[in-house]
Amino acid sequence: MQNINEMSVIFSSKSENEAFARIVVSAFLAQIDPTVNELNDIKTAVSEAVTNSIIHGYGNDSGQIKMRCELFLDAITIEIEDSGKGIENIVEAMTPSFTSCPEMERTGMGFTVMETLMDSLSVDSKKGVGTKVVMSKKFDSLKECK
Amino acid sequence: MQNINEMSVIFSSKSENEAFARIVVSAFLAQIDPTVNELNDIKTAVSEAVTNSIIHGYGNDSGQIKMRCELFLDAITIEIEDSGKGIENIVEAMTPSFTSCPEMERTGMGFTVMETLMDSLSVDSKKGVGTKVVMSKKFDSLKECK
Amino acid sequence: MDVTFDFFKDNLVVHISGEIDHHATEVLRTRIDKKLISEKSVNMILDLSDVSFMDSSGIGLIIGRFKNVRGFGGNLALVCKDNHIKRIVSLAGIEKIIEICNDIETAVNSLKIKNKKTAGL
Amino acid sequence: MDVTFDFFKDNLVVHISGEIDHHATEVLRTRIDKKLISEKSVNMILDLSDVSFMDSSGIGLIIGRFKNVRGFGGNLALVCKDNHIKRIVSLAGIEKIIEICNDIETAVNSLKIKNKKTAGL
Ligand SMILES: Nc1ncnc2c1ncn2[C@@H]1O[C@H](COP(=O)(O)OP(=O)(O)O)[C@@H](O)[C@H]1O
Ligand SMILES: Nc1ncnc2c1ncn2[C@@H]1O[C@H](COP(=O)(O)OP(=O)(O)O)[C@@H](O)[C@H]1O
Repeated sequence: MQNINEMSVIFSSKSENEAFARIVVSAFLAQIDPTVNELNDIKTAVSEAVTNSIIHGYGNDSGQIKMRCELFLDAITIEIEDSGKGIENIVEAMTPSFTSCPEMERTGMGFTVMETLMDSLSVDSKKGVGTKVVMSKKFDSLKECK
Repeated sequence: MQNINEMSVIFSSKSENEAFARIVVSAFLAQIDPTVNELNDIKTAVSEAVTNSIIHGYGNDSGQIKMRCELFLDAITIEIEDSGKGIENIVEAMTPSFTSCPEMERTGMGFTVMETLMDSLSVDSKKGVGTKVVMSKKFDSLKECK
Repeated sequence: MDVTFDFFKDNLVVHISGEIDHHATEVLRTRIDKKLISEKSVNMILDLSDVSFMDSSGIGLIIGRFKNVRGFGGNLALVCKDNHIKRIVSLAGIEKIIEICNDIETAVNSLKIKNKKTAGL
Repeated sequence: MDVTFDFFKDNLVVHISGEIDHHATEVLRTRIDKKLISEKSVNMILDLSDVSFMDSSGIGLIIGRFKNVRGFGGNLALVCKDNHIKRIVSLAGIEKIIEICNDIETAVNSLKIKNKKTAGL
Protein backbone atom coordinates (compact mmCIF):
# COMPACT_ATOMS: atom_id res chain seq x y z
CA MET A 1 0.00 0.00 0.00
CA GLN A 2 1.20 3.47 -0.89
CA ASN A 3 1.76 5.76 2.09
CA ILE A 4 0.18 9.21 2.16
CA ASN A 5 3.07 10.89 3.97
CA GLU A 6 6.38 9.91 5.50
CA MET A 7 9.18 11.46 7.48
CA SER A 8 12.28 10.49 9.36
CA VAL A 9 14.09 12.35 12.08
CA ILE A 10 17.53 11.81 13.59
CA PHE A 11 18.35 13.26 17.00
CA SER A 12 20.92 12.90 19.78
CA SER A 13 20.48 10.41 22.62
CA LYS A 14 19.73 13.12 25.18
CA SER A 15 16.83 12.66 27.54
CA GLU A 16 15.45 16.12 26.56
CA ASN A 17 14.76 14.56 23.17
CA GLU A 18 12.19 12.11 24.59
CA ALA A 19 9.70 15.00 24.66
CA PHE A 20 10.95 16.21 21.28
CA ALA A 21 10.23 12.79 19.69
CA ARG A 22 6.68 12.82 21.13
CA ILE A 23 5.96 16.29 19.72
CA VAL A 24 7.35 15.32 16.31
CA VAL A 25 5.11 12.27 16.03
CA SER A 26 2.10 14.31 17.22
CA ALA A 27 2.82 17.02 14.63
CA PHE A 28 3.14 14.40 11.92
CA LEU A 29 -0.24 12.95 12.91
CA ALA A 30 -1.97 16.35 13.06
CA GLN A 31 -2.90 16.10 9.36
CA ILE A 32 -5.16 13.07 9.97
CA ASP A 33 -6.70 14.24 13.24
CA PRO A 34 -6.65 11.02 15.35
CA THR A 35 -8.59 10.69 18.62
CA VAL A 36 -6.98 11.83 21.88
CA ASN A 37 -6.70 8.18 22.96
CA GLU A 38 -5.01 7.07 19.76
CA LEU A 39 -2.58 9.97 19.95
CA ASN A 40 -1.80 9.22 23.62
CA ASP A 41 -1.15 5.56 22.84
CA ILE A 42 1.24 6.41 20.02
CA LYS A 43 3.07 9.12 21.99
CA THR A 44 3.52 6.72 24.91
CA ALA A 45 4.87 3.90 22.74
CA VAL A 46 7.30 6.31 21.05
CA SER A 47 8.41 7.58 24.45
CA GLU A 48 9.16 4.01 25.60
CA ALA A 49 11.20 3.10 22.54
CA VAL A 50 13.17 6.36 22.48
CA THR A 51 13.87 6.12 26.22
CA ASN A 52 15.16 2.57 25.74
CA SER A 53 17.56 3.69 23.02
CA ILE A 54 18.83 6.49 25.26
CA ILE A 55 19.28 4.60 28.51
CA HIS A 56 19.83 0.99 27.40
CA GLY A 57 21.18 1.40 23.87
CA TYR A 58 23.64 4.20 24.53
CA GLY A 59 23.79 4.36 28.35
CA ASN A 60 26.39 6.97 29.19
CA ASP A 61 27.65 7.19 25.61
CA SER A 62 26.15 9.63 23.18
CA GLY A 63 24.76 8.51 19.86
CA GLN A 64 22.07 9.13 17.30
CA ILE A 65 18.51 7.83 17.28
CA LYS A 66 16.48 7.59 14.11
CA MET A 67 12.70 7.66 14.06
CA ARG A 68 10.91 6.94 10.80
CA CYS A 69 7.13 7.31 10.38
CA GLU A 70 4.98 6.22 7.49
CA LEU A 71 1.38 7.35 7.40
CA PHE A 72 -1.27 5.36 5.51
CA LEU A 73 -4.93 6.17 5.02
CA ASP A 74 -5.92 4.43 8.25
CA ALA A 75 -2.67 3.46 10.00
CA ILE A 76 0.82 4.53 11.02
CA THR A 77 4.09 2.60 11.11
CA ILE A 78 6.90 3.85 13.33
CA GLU A 79 10.50 2.59 13.36
CA ILE A 80 12.88 3.63 16.13
CA GLU A 81 16.49 2.66 15.64
CA ASP A 82 19.72 3.10 17.55
CA SER A 83 23.32 1.99 16.99
CA GLY A 84 23.80 1.21 20.65
CA LYS A 85 24.89 -1.88 22.48
CA GLY A 86 22.04 -4.11 21.27
CA ILE A 87 20.02 -6.79 23.05
CA GLU A 88 21.51 -10.26 23.59
CA ASN A 89 18.29 -12.10 24.41
CA ILE A 90 15.25 -10.45 22.83
CA VAL A 91 12.71 -12.92 24.28
CA GLU A 92 13.97 -12.29 27.80
CA ALA A 93 14.07 -8.52 27.20
CA MET A 94 10.45 -8.53 26.07
CA THR A 95 9.22 -10.50 29.09
CA PRO A 96 7.04 -8.26 31.28
CA SER A 97 8.96 -6.99 34.32
CA PHE A 98 12.36 -8.00 32.97
CA THR A 99 14.79 -5.12 33.25
CA SER A 100 18.57 -4.95 33.23
CA CYS A 101 18.47 -1.67 35.18
CA PRO A 102 16.40 -2.04 38.36
CA GLU A 103 18.83 0.34 40.13
CA MET A 104 17.60 3.09 37.77
CA GLU A 105 14.02 2.34 38.90
CA ARG A 106 13.20 0.78 35.56
CA THR A 107 10.34 -1.68 35.87
CA GLY A 108 10.73 -3.75 32.72
CA MET A 109 7.34 -2.58 31.47
CA GLY A 110 8.51 -0.64 28.38
CA PHE A 111 7.99 -3.40 25.81
CA THR A 112 4.72 -4.41 27.52
CA VAL A 113 3.43 -0.85 27.18
CA MET A 114 4.43 -0.73 23.49
CA GLU A 115 2.76 -4.09 22.82
CA THR A 116 -0.44 -3.13 24.64
CA LEU A 117 -0.90 0.32 23.12
CA MET A 118 0.09 -0.51 19.54
CA ASP A 119 -1.35 -3.14 17.18
CA SER A 120 1.97 -4.68 16.29
CA LEU A 121 5.51 -4.62 17.66
CA SER A 122 8.66 -6.23 16.36
CA VAL A 123 12.16 -5.92 17.75
CA ASP A 124 15.30 -6.51 15.77
CA SER A 125 18.61 -6.26 17.60
CA LYS A 126 22.20 -7.40 17.39
CA LYS A 127 24.69 -7.26 20.25
CA GLY A 128 27.17 -4.46 19.59
CA VAL A 129 25.34 -3.24 16.50
CA GLY A 130 22.07 -1.74 17.66
CA THR A 131 18.34 -2.12 18.05
CA LYS A 132 15.38 -1.40 15.79
CA VAL A 133 11.81 -1.40 17.04
CA VAL A 134 8.97 -1.37 14.48
CA MET A 135 5.44 -0.64 15.68
CA SER A 136 2.19 0.01 13.89
CA LYS A 137 -1.29 1.10 14.81
CA LYS A 138 -4.60 1.28 12.97
CA PHE A 139 -6.83 4.27 13.48
CA ASP A 140 -10.26 2.85 14.23
CA SER A 141 -11.60 6.38 14.26
CA LEU A 142 -10.71 6.78 10.60
CA LYS A 143 -11.98 3.48 9.25
CA GLU A 144 -15.42 4.81 8.37
CA CYS A 145 -14.12 7.82 6.48
CA LYS A 146 -12.33 5.79 3.84
CA MET B 1 31.98 25.56 19.01
CA GLN B 2 30.38 22.38 20.28
CA ASN B 3 26.61 22.20 19.78
CA ILE B 4 24.36 21.32 22.72
CA ASN B 5 21.83 19.43 20.62
CA GLU B 6 21.21 18.61 16.98
CA MET B 7 18.60 16.92 14.84
CA SER B 8 17.72 16.42 11.25
CA VAL B 9 14.39 15.56 9.71
CA ILE B 10 13.49 14.42 6.21
CA PHE B 11 9.93 14.82 4.93
CA SER B 12 7.99 14.78 1.66
CA SER B 13 7.47 17.92 -0.43
CA LYS B 14 3.78 18.19 0.47
CA SER B 15 2.37 21.53 1.48
CA GLU B 16 0.92 20.00 4.69
CA ASN B 17 4.52 19.58 5.81
CA GLU B 18 5.12 23.34 5.94
CA ALA B 19 3.25 23.37 9.27
CA PHE B 20 5.01 20.15 10.31
CA ALA B 21 8.45 21.73 9.78
CA ARG B 22 7.45 24.74 11.89
CA ILE B 23 6.28 22.55 14.78
CA VAL B 24 9.46 20.44 14.62
CA VAL B 25 11.72 23.48 14.89
CA SER B 26 9.58 24.89 17.72
CA ALA B 27 9.76 21.58 19.60
CA PHE B 28 13.50 21.45 19.14
CA LEU B 29 13.80 24.98 20.57
CA ALA B 30 11.53 24.27 23.55
CA GLN B 31 14.52 23.12 25.62
CA ILE B 32 16.11 26.60 25.56
CA ASP B 33 12.91 28.62 25.99
CA PRO B 34 13.40 31.47 23.46
CA THR B 35 11.19 34.59 23.45
CA VAL B 36 7.93 34.56 21.47
CA ASN B 37 9.48 37.00 18.97
CA GLU B 38 12.57 34.88 18.43
CA LEU B 39 10.47 31.77 17.97
CA ASN B 40 8.15 33.56 15.50
CA ASP B 41 11.11 34.81 13.47
CA ILE B 42 12.62 31.33 13.23
CA LYS B 43 9.30 29.63 12.41
CA THR B 44 8.65 32.17 9.66
CA ALA B 45 12.10 31.78 8.09
CA VAL B 46 11.72 27.98 8.16
CA SER B 47 8.30 28.27 6.58
CA GLU B 48 9.73 30.40 3.72
CA ALA B 49 12.58 28.01 2.96
CA VAL B 50 10.44 24.87 3.14
CA THR B 51 7.74 26.46 0.96
CA ASN B 52 10.39 27.39 -1.62
CA SER B 53 11.64 23.80 -1.76
CA ILE B 54 8.08 22.55 -2.22
CA ILE B 55 6.85 24.99 -4.87
CA HIS B 56 10.03 26.11 -6.65
CA GLY B 57 12.39 23.18 -6.03
CA TYR B 58 9.96 20.35 -6.74
CA GLY B 59 7.00 22.10 -8.34
CA ASN B 60 4.57 19.39 -9.34
CA ASP B 61 7.10 16.60 -8.70
CA SER B 62 7.37 14.95 -5.33
CA GLY B 63 10.65 14.79 -3.52
CA GLN B 64 12.27 14.90 -0.10
CA ILE B 65 13.24 17.92 1.96
CA LYS B 66 15.88 17.75 4.66
CA MET B 67 15.99 20.15 7.58
CA ARG B 68 18.99 20.05 9.91
CA CYS B 69 19.17 22.08 13.13
CA GLU B 70 22.13 22.61 15.39
CA LEU B 71 21.57 24.27 18.73
CA PHE B 72 24.38 26.14 20.49
CA LEU B 73 24.34 27.82 23.89
CA ASP B 74 23.04 31.10 22.44
CA ALA B 75 22.26 30.42 18.77
CA ILE B 76 20.68 28.06 16.27
CA THR B 77 21.78 27.08 12.76
CA ILE B 78 19.19 25.68 10.35
CA GLU B 79 19.87 24.07 6.98
CA ILE B 80 17.03 23.35 4.57
CA GLU B 81 17.93 21.31 1.54
CA ASP B 82 16.11 19.93 -1.49
CA SER B 83 17.15 17.94 -4.55
CA GLY B 84 14.86 19.93 -6.80
CA LYS B 85 15.47 21.90 -9.94
CA GLY B 86 17.92 24.40 -8.41
CA ILE B 87 18.40 28.14 -8.95
CA GLU B 88 20.22 29.37 -12.05
CA ASN B 89 20.88 32.93 -10.87
CA ILE B 90 21.09 33.18 -7.08
CA VAL B 91 21.69 36.95 -6.98
CA GLU B 92 18.58 37.58 -9.06
CA ALA B 93 16.55 35.09 -6.98
CA MET B 94 17.53 36.87 -3.77
CA THR B 95 16.58 40.31 -5.08
CA PRO B 96 13.52 41.58 -3.16
CA SER B 97 10.34 41.18 -5.23
CA PHE B 98 11.91 38.84 -7.77
CA THR B 99 9.75 35.79 -8.29
CA SER B 100 9.54 33.25 -11.06
CA CYS B 101 5.93 32.47 -10.12
CA PRO B 102 3.82 35.66 -10.06
CA GLU B 103 0.85 33.64 -11.40
CA MET B 104 0.88 31.69 -8.10
CA GLU B 105 0.62 35.00 -6.22
CA ARG B 106 4.21 34.70 -5.02
CA THR B 107 5.67 38.11 -4.23
CA GLY B 108 9.39 37.39 -4.28
CA MET B 109 9.66 38.30 -0.59
CA GLY B 110 10.69 34.87 0.75
CA PHE B 111 14.45 35.44 0.79
CA THR B 112 13.92 39.00 2.06
CA VAL B 113 11.89 37.67 4.98
CA MET B 114 14.58 35.06 5.79
CA GLU B 115 17.32 37.70 5.62
CA THR B 116 15.41 40.15 7.80
CA LEU B 117 14.32 37.74 10.50
CA MET B 118 17.55 35.73 10.81
CA ASP B 119 21.09 36.95 11.53
CA SER B 120 22.68 35.20 8.58
CA LEU B 121 21.48 33.57 5.38
CA SER B 122 23.42 31.77 2.71
CA VAL B 123 22.07 30.02 -0.37
CA ASP B 124 23.86 27.32 -2.26
CA SER B 125 22.21 25.95 -5.39
CA LYS B 126 23.01 24.16 -8.59
CA LYS B 127 20.70 23.93 -11.60
CA GLY B 128 19.28 20.41 -11.80
CA VAL B 129 20.88 19.31 -8.51
CA GLY B 130 19.11 21.19 -5.75
CA THR B 131 19.18 24.04 -3.27
CA LYS B 132 20.51 24.40 0.26
CA VAL B 133 19.67 27.35 2.47
CA VAL B 134 21.68 27.87 5.68
CA MET B 135 20.40 30.37 8.23
CA SER B 136 21.42 31.19 11.76
CA LYS B 137 20.11 33.30 14.59
CA LYS B 138 21.50 34.41 17.95
CA PHE B 139 19.23 34.43 20.95
CA ASP B 140 19.68 37.85 22.52
CA SER B 141 17.40 36.75 25.31
CA LEU B 142 19.88 34.07 26.35
CA LYS B 143 23.07 36.08 26.24
CA GLU B 144 22.91 37.16 29.86
CA CYS B 145 22.34 33.68 31.23
CA LYS B 146 25.62 32.30 29.94
CA MET C 1 -6.97 27.82 9.31
CA ASP C 2 -10.56 28.95 8.98
CA VAL C 3 -12.37 31.74 7.15
CA THR C 4 -15.79 33.27 7.86
CA PHE C 5 -17.57 36.19 6.26
CA ASP C 6 -19.89 38.93 7.40
CA PHE C 7 -20.90 42.44 6.42
CA PHE C 8 -20.28 45.69 8.20
CA LYS C 9 -21.87 48.80 6.64
CA ASP C 10 -21.78 47.31 3.13
CA ASN C 11 -18.19 46.15 3.43
CA LEU C 12 -17.44 42.43 3.00
CA VAL C 13 -15.51 41.47 6.13
CA VAL C 14 -13.29 38.38 5.79
CA HIS C 15 -12.26 36.96 9.17
CA ILE C 16 -9.27 34.65 8.85
CA SER C 17 -8.11 32.60 11.83
CA GLY C 18 -5.21 30.20 12.37
CA GLU C 19 -2.05 29.98 10.29
CA ILE C 20 -1.54 31.58 6.86
CA ASP C 21 1.12 29.73 4.92
CA HIS C 22 1.35 28.57 1.30
CA HIS C 23 -0.73 25.46 2.12
CA ALA C 24 -3.52 27.57 3.63
CA THR C 25 -3.54 30.28 0.96
CA GLU C 26 -4.64 27.87 -1.76
CA VAL C 27 -7.95 27.26 0.04
CA LEU C 28 -8.27 30.84 1.32
CA ARG C 29 -7.88 32.34 -2.15
CA THR C 30 -10.62 30.18 -3.67
CA ARG C 31 -13.09 30.77 -0.86
CA ILE C 32 -12.55 34.53 -0.64
CA ASP C 33 -12.74 35.08 -4.41
CA LYS C 34 -15.90 33.00 -4.71
CA LYS C 35 -17.52 35.09 -1.99
CA LEU C 36 -16.37 38.35 -3.56
CA ILE C 37 -17.91 37.42 -6.90
CA SER C 38 -21.21 36.17 -5.43
CA GLU C 39 -21.73 39.22 -3.21
CA LYS C 40 -21.82 42.49 -5.08
CA SER C 41 -19.90 44.32 -2.38
CA VAL C 42 -17.08 46.50 -3.73
CA ASN C 43 -15.14 46.96 -0.51
CA MET C 44 -13.34 44.26 1.45
CA ILE C 45 -11.87 44.23 4.94
CA LEU C 46 -9.38 41.43 5.62
CA ASP C 47 -9.54 40.81 9.36
CA LEU C 48 -6.30 39.15 10.49
CA SER C 49 -6.96 39.63 14.23
CA ASP C 50 -7.11 35.88 14.85
CA VAL C 51 -4.20 34.89 12.64
CA SER C 52 -1.54 33.18 14.75
CA PHE C 53 1.12 32.82 12.04
CA MET C 54 1.80 34.36 8.66
CA ASP C 55 4.69 34.13 6.22
CA SER C 56 5.21 35.79 2.81
CA SER C 57 2.47 33.62 1.29
CA GLY C 58 0.12 35.90 3.24
CA ILE C 59 1.57 38.96 1.49
CA GLY C 60 0.67 37.38 -1.85
CA LEU C 61 -2.81 36.60 -0.59
CA ILE C 62 -3.38 40.21 0.52
CA ILE C 63 -2.01 41.79 -2.68
CA GLY C 64 -3.99 39.33 -4.82
CA ARG C 65 -7.27 40.23 -3.06
CA PHE C 66 -6.39 43.93 -3.33
CA LYS C 67 -6.01 43.61 -7.09
CA ASN C 68 -9.33 41.77 -7.41
CA VAL C 69 -11.21 44.30 -5.33
CA ARG C 70 -9.67 47.20 -7.28
CA GLY C 71 -10.73 45.38 -10.46
CA PHE C 72 -14.31 45.68 -9.24
CA GLY C 73 -13.74 49.37 -8.51
CA GLY C 74 -13.56 48.89 -4.73
CA ASN C 75 -10.92 49.13 -2.03
CA LEU C 76 -9.34 46.91 0.59
CA ALA C 77 -8.29 47.52 4.19
CA LEU C 78 -6.49 45.24 6.65
CA VAL C 79 -7.27 44.75 10.33
CA CYS C 80 -4.21 43.53 12.20
CA LYS C 81 -2.85 44.07 15.71
CA ASP C 82 -0.07 41.48 15.99
CA ASN C 83 3.40 43.00 15.69
CA HIS C 84 4.97 39.99 14.01
CA ILE C 85 2.34 39.98 11.26
CA LYS C 86 2.59 43.77 10.88
CA ARG C 87 6.32 43.36 10.39
CA ILE C 88 5.87 40.77 7.61
CA VAL C 89 3.26 42.97 5.95
CA SER C 90 5.44 46.09 6.12
CA LEU C 91 8.48 44.26 4.67
CA ALA C 92 6.57 44.20 1.41
CA GLY C 93 5.60 47.90 1.72
CA ILE C 94 1.92 46.98 1.75
CA GLU C 95 1.06 49.89 4.03
CA LYS C 96 1.84 52.27 1.15
CA ILE C 97 -1.15 50.98 -0.82
CA ILE C 98 -3.37 49.32 1.79
CA GLU C 99 -4.49 50.86 5.09
CA ILE C 100 -3.60 48.72 8.14
CA CYS C 101 -6.09 49.37 10.94
CA ASN C 102 -6.42 48.24 14.54
CA ASP C 103 -10.13 47.46 14.35
CA ILE C 104 -12.98 47.06 11.89
CA GLU C 105 -14.57 50.48 12.68
CA THR C 106 -11.36 52.24 11.68
CA ALA C 107 -11.09 50.12 8.54
CA VAL C 108 -14.66 51.05 7.53
CA ASN C 109 -13.90 54.76 7.94
CA SER C 110 -10.67 54.55 6.00
CA LEU C 111 -12.47 52.80 3.13
CA LYS C 112 -15.14 55.52 3.09
CA ILE C 113 -12.46 58.19 2.60
CA LYS C 114 -10.60 56.12 0.00
CA ASN C 115 -13.76 55.56 -2.02
CA LYS C 116 -14.51 59.27 -2.07
CA LYS C 117 -11.01 59.98 -3.37
CA THR C 118 -11.29 57.24 -5.98
CA ALA C 119 -14.61 58.71 -7.11
CA GLY C 120 -12.93 62.11 -7.44
CA LEU C 121 -15.07 63.76 -4.74
CA MET D 1 7.10 19.25 34.60
CA ASP D 2 6.73 20.78 38.05
CA VAL D 3 6.37 19.47 41.59
CA THR D 4 4.95 21.22 44.66
CA PHE D 5 4.31 19.94 48.16
CA ASP D 6 1.74 20.51 50.85
CA PHE D 7 0.23 18.72 53.81
CA PHE D 8 -3.24 17.40 54.28
CA LYS D 9 -4.03 15.93 57.72
CA ASP D 10 -0.39 14.94 58.32
CA ASN D 11 0.02 13.36 54.87
CA LEU D 12 2.74 14.72 52.61
CA VAL D 13 0.94 15.57 49.36
CA VAL D 14 3.12 15.67 46.26
CA HIS D 15 1.45 17.50 43.36
CA ILE D 16 3.09 16.67 40.05
CA SER D 17 2.13 18.56 36.91
CA GLY D 18 3.17 18.27 33.27
CA GLU D 19 4.79 15.27 31.63
CA ILE D 20 6.36 12.32 33.46
CA ASP D 21 8.95 10.63 31.29
CA HIS D 22 12.44 9.31 32.00
CA HIS D 23 13.91 12.82 31.63
CA ALA D 24 11.48 14.23 34.21
CA THR D 25 11.75 11.36 36.71
CA GLU D 26 15.43 12.08 37.39
CA VAL D 27 14.56 15.49 38.85
CA LEU D 28 11.27 14.35 40.43
CA ARG D 29 12.91 11.48 42.31
CA THR D 30 15.56 13.72 43.89
CA ARG D 31 13.11 16.44 44.90
CA ILE D 32 10.49 14.09 46.34
CA ASP D 33 13.01 12.00 48.29
CA LYS D 34 14.68 15.09 49.74
CA LYS D 35 11.30 16.36 50.93
CA LEU D 36 10.33 12.98 52.37
CA ILE D 37 13.52 12.82 54.44
CA SER D 38 13.31 16.43 55.66
CA GLU D 39 9.64 16.19 56.73
CA LYS D 40 8.95 13.48 59.23
CA SER D 41 5.67 12.53 57.59
CA VAL D 42 5.20 8.79 57.14
CA ASN D 43 2.40 8.90 54.60
CA MET D 44 2.62 10.22 51.06
CA ILE D 45 -0.05 11.05 48.52
CA LEU D 46 1.16 11.31 44.93
CA ASP D 47 -1.28 13.65 43.21
CA LEU D 48 -1.16 13.04 39.44
CA SER D 49 -4.30 15.09 38.67
CA ASP D 50 -2.33 17.61 36.61
CA VAL D 51 -0.10 15.12 34.80
CA SER D 52 -0.68 15.40 31.06
CA PHE D 53 1.52 12.50 29.97
CA MET D 54 3.09 9.46 31.63
CA ASP D 55 5.01 6.48 30.31
CA SER D 56 6.49 3.49 32.17
CA SER D 57 9.14 5.72 33.74
CA GLY D 58 6.27 6.97 35.90
CA ILE D 59 5.56 3.41 37.08
CA GLY D 60 9.15 3.22 38.31
CA LEU D 61 8.80 6.57 40.02
CA ILE D 62 5.64 5.47 41.86
CA ILE D 63 6.99 2.08 42.93
CA GLY D 64 10.28 3.66 44.03
CA ARG D 65 8.46 6.20 46.25
CA PHE D 66 6.23 3.42 47.60
CA LYS D 67 9.29 1.46 48.69
CA ASN D 68 10.84 4.50 50.36
CA VAL D 69 7.67 5.37 52.24
CA ARG D 70 7.22 1.74 53.38
CA GLY D 71 10.86 1.85 54.53
CA PHE D 72 9.84 4.65 56.90
CA GLY D 73 6.86 2.57 58.07
CA GLY D 74 4.33 4.62 56.11
CA ASN D 75 2.02 4.12 53.16
CA LEU D 76 1.42 5.66 49.76
CA ALA D 77 -1.75 6.47 47.81
CA LEU D 78 -2.19 7.80 44.28
CA VAL D 79 -4.64 10.45 43.11
CA CYS D 80 -5.39 10.09 39.42
CA LYS D 81 -8.42 10.65 37.23
CA ASP D 82 -7.05 10.44 33.69
CA ASN D 83 -7.90 7.16 31.97
CA HIS D 84 -4.73 6.96 29.93
CA ILE D 85 -2.56 7.30 33.03
CA LYS D 86 -4.74 4.82 34.95
CA ARG D 87 -4.21 2.35 32.13
CA ILE D 88 -0.41 2.69 32.25
CA VAL D 89 -0.48 2.31 36.04
CA SER D 90 -2.70 -0.75 35.91
CA LEU D 91 -0.52 -2.46 33.27
CA ALA D 92 2.05 -2.85 36.01
CA GLY D 93 -0.55 -4.09 38.50
CA ILE D 94 0.14 -1.18 40.82
CA GLU D 95 -3.47 -1.06 42.02
CA LYS D 96 -2.86 -4.37 43.84
CA ILE D 97 -0.44 -2.70 46.23
CA ILE D 98 -1.28 1.01 46.00
CA GLU D 99 -4.72 2.57 46.29
CA ILE D 100 -5.69 4.72 43.28
CA CYS D 101 -8.16 7.42 44.34
CA ASN D 102 -10.14 10.09 42.53
CA ASP D 103 -9.36 12.85 45.01
CA ILE D 104 -7.16 13.71 47.96
CA GLU D 105 -9.93 13.25 50.59
CA THR D 106 -10.42 9.64 49.50
CA ALA D 107 -6.67 9.07 49.49
CA VAL D 108 -6.39 10.39 53.06
CA ASN D 109 -9.13 8.04 54.24
CA SER D 110 -7.63 5.05 52.50
CA LEU D 111 -4.25 5.74 54.09
CA LYS D 112 -5.91 5.97 57.54
CA ILE D 113 -7.36 2.49 57.10
CA LYS D 114 -4.11 1.08 55.68
CA ASN D 115 -2.10 2.46 58.61
CA LYS D 116 -4.43 0.87 61.12
CA LYS D 117 -4.03 -2.46 59.37
CA THR D 118 -0.25 -2.07 59.19
CA ALA D 119 -0.21 -1.27 62.91
CA GLY D 120 -2.23 -4.42 63.49
CA LEU D 121 -5.31 -2.62 64.75
N1 LIG E 1 17.30 -0.07 22.57
C1 LIG E 1 17.79 -0.98 23.44
N2 LIG E 1 19.11 -1.25 23.47
C2 LIG E 1 19.61 -2.15 24.33
N3 LIG E 1 18.85 -2.83 25.23
C3 LIG E 1 17.53 -2.61 25.25
C4 LIG E 1 16.93 -1.68 24.36
N4 LIG E 1 15.60 -1.67 24.61
C5 LIG E 1 15.38 -2.55 25.60
N5 LIG E 1 16.54 -3.13 26.00
C6 LIG E 1 16.69 -4.17 27.05
O1 LIG E 1 15.40 -4.73 27.29
C7 LIG E 1 15.06 -4.60 28.68
C8 LIG E 1 13.56 -4.45 28.84
O2 LIG E 1 13.15 -3.24 28.26
P1 LIG E 1 11.75 -2.57 28.71
O3 LIG E 1 10.68 -3.60 28.64
O4 LIG E 1 11.55 -1.35 27.90
O5 LIG E 1 11.95 -2.20 30.24
P2 LIG E 1 12.86 -1.14 31.01
O6 LIG E 1 13.20 0.00 30.11
O7 LIG E 1 12.02 -0.72 32.15
O8 LIG E 1 14.11 -1.89 31.45
C9 LIG E 1 15.87 -3.42 29.16
O9 LIG E 1 16.07 -3.45 30.55
C10 LIG E 1 17.17 -3.60 28.37
O10 LIG E 1 18.01 -4.54 28.97
N1 LIG F 1 14.43 25.82 -3.29
C1 LIG F 1 14.35 26.48 -4.48
N2 LIG F 1 14.48 25.80 -5.65
C2 LIG F 1 14.39 26.44 -6.85
N3 LIG F 1 14.19 27.77 -6.97
C3 LIG F 1 14.06 28.51 -5.86
C4 LIG F 1 14.14 27.90 -4.56
N4 LIG F 1 13.99 28.88 -3.65
C5 LIG F 1 13.82 30.03 -4.33
N5 LIG F 1 13.87 29.82 -5.66
C6 LIG F 1 13.75 30.85 -6.72
O1 LIG F 1 13.97 32.12 -6.14
C7 LIG F 1 12.84 32.97 -6.37
C8 LIG F 1 12.66 33.94 -5.21
O2 LIG F 1 12.33 33.24 -4.02
P1 LIG F 1 11.60 33.99 -2.84
O3 LIG F 1 12.34 35.23 -2.50
O4 LIG F 1 11.41 33.02 -1.73
O5 LIG F 1 10.20 34.44 -3.42
P2 LIG F 1 8.89 33.64 -3.90
O6 LIG F 1 8.84 32.32 -3.20
O7 LIG F 1 7.79 34.54 -3.51
O8 LIG F 1 9.02 33.49 -5.38
C9 LIG F 1 11.68 32.03 -6.58
O9 LIG F 1 10.65 32.64 -7.31
C10 LIG F 1 12.36 30.89 -7.34
O10 LIG F 1 12.50 31.19 -8.70
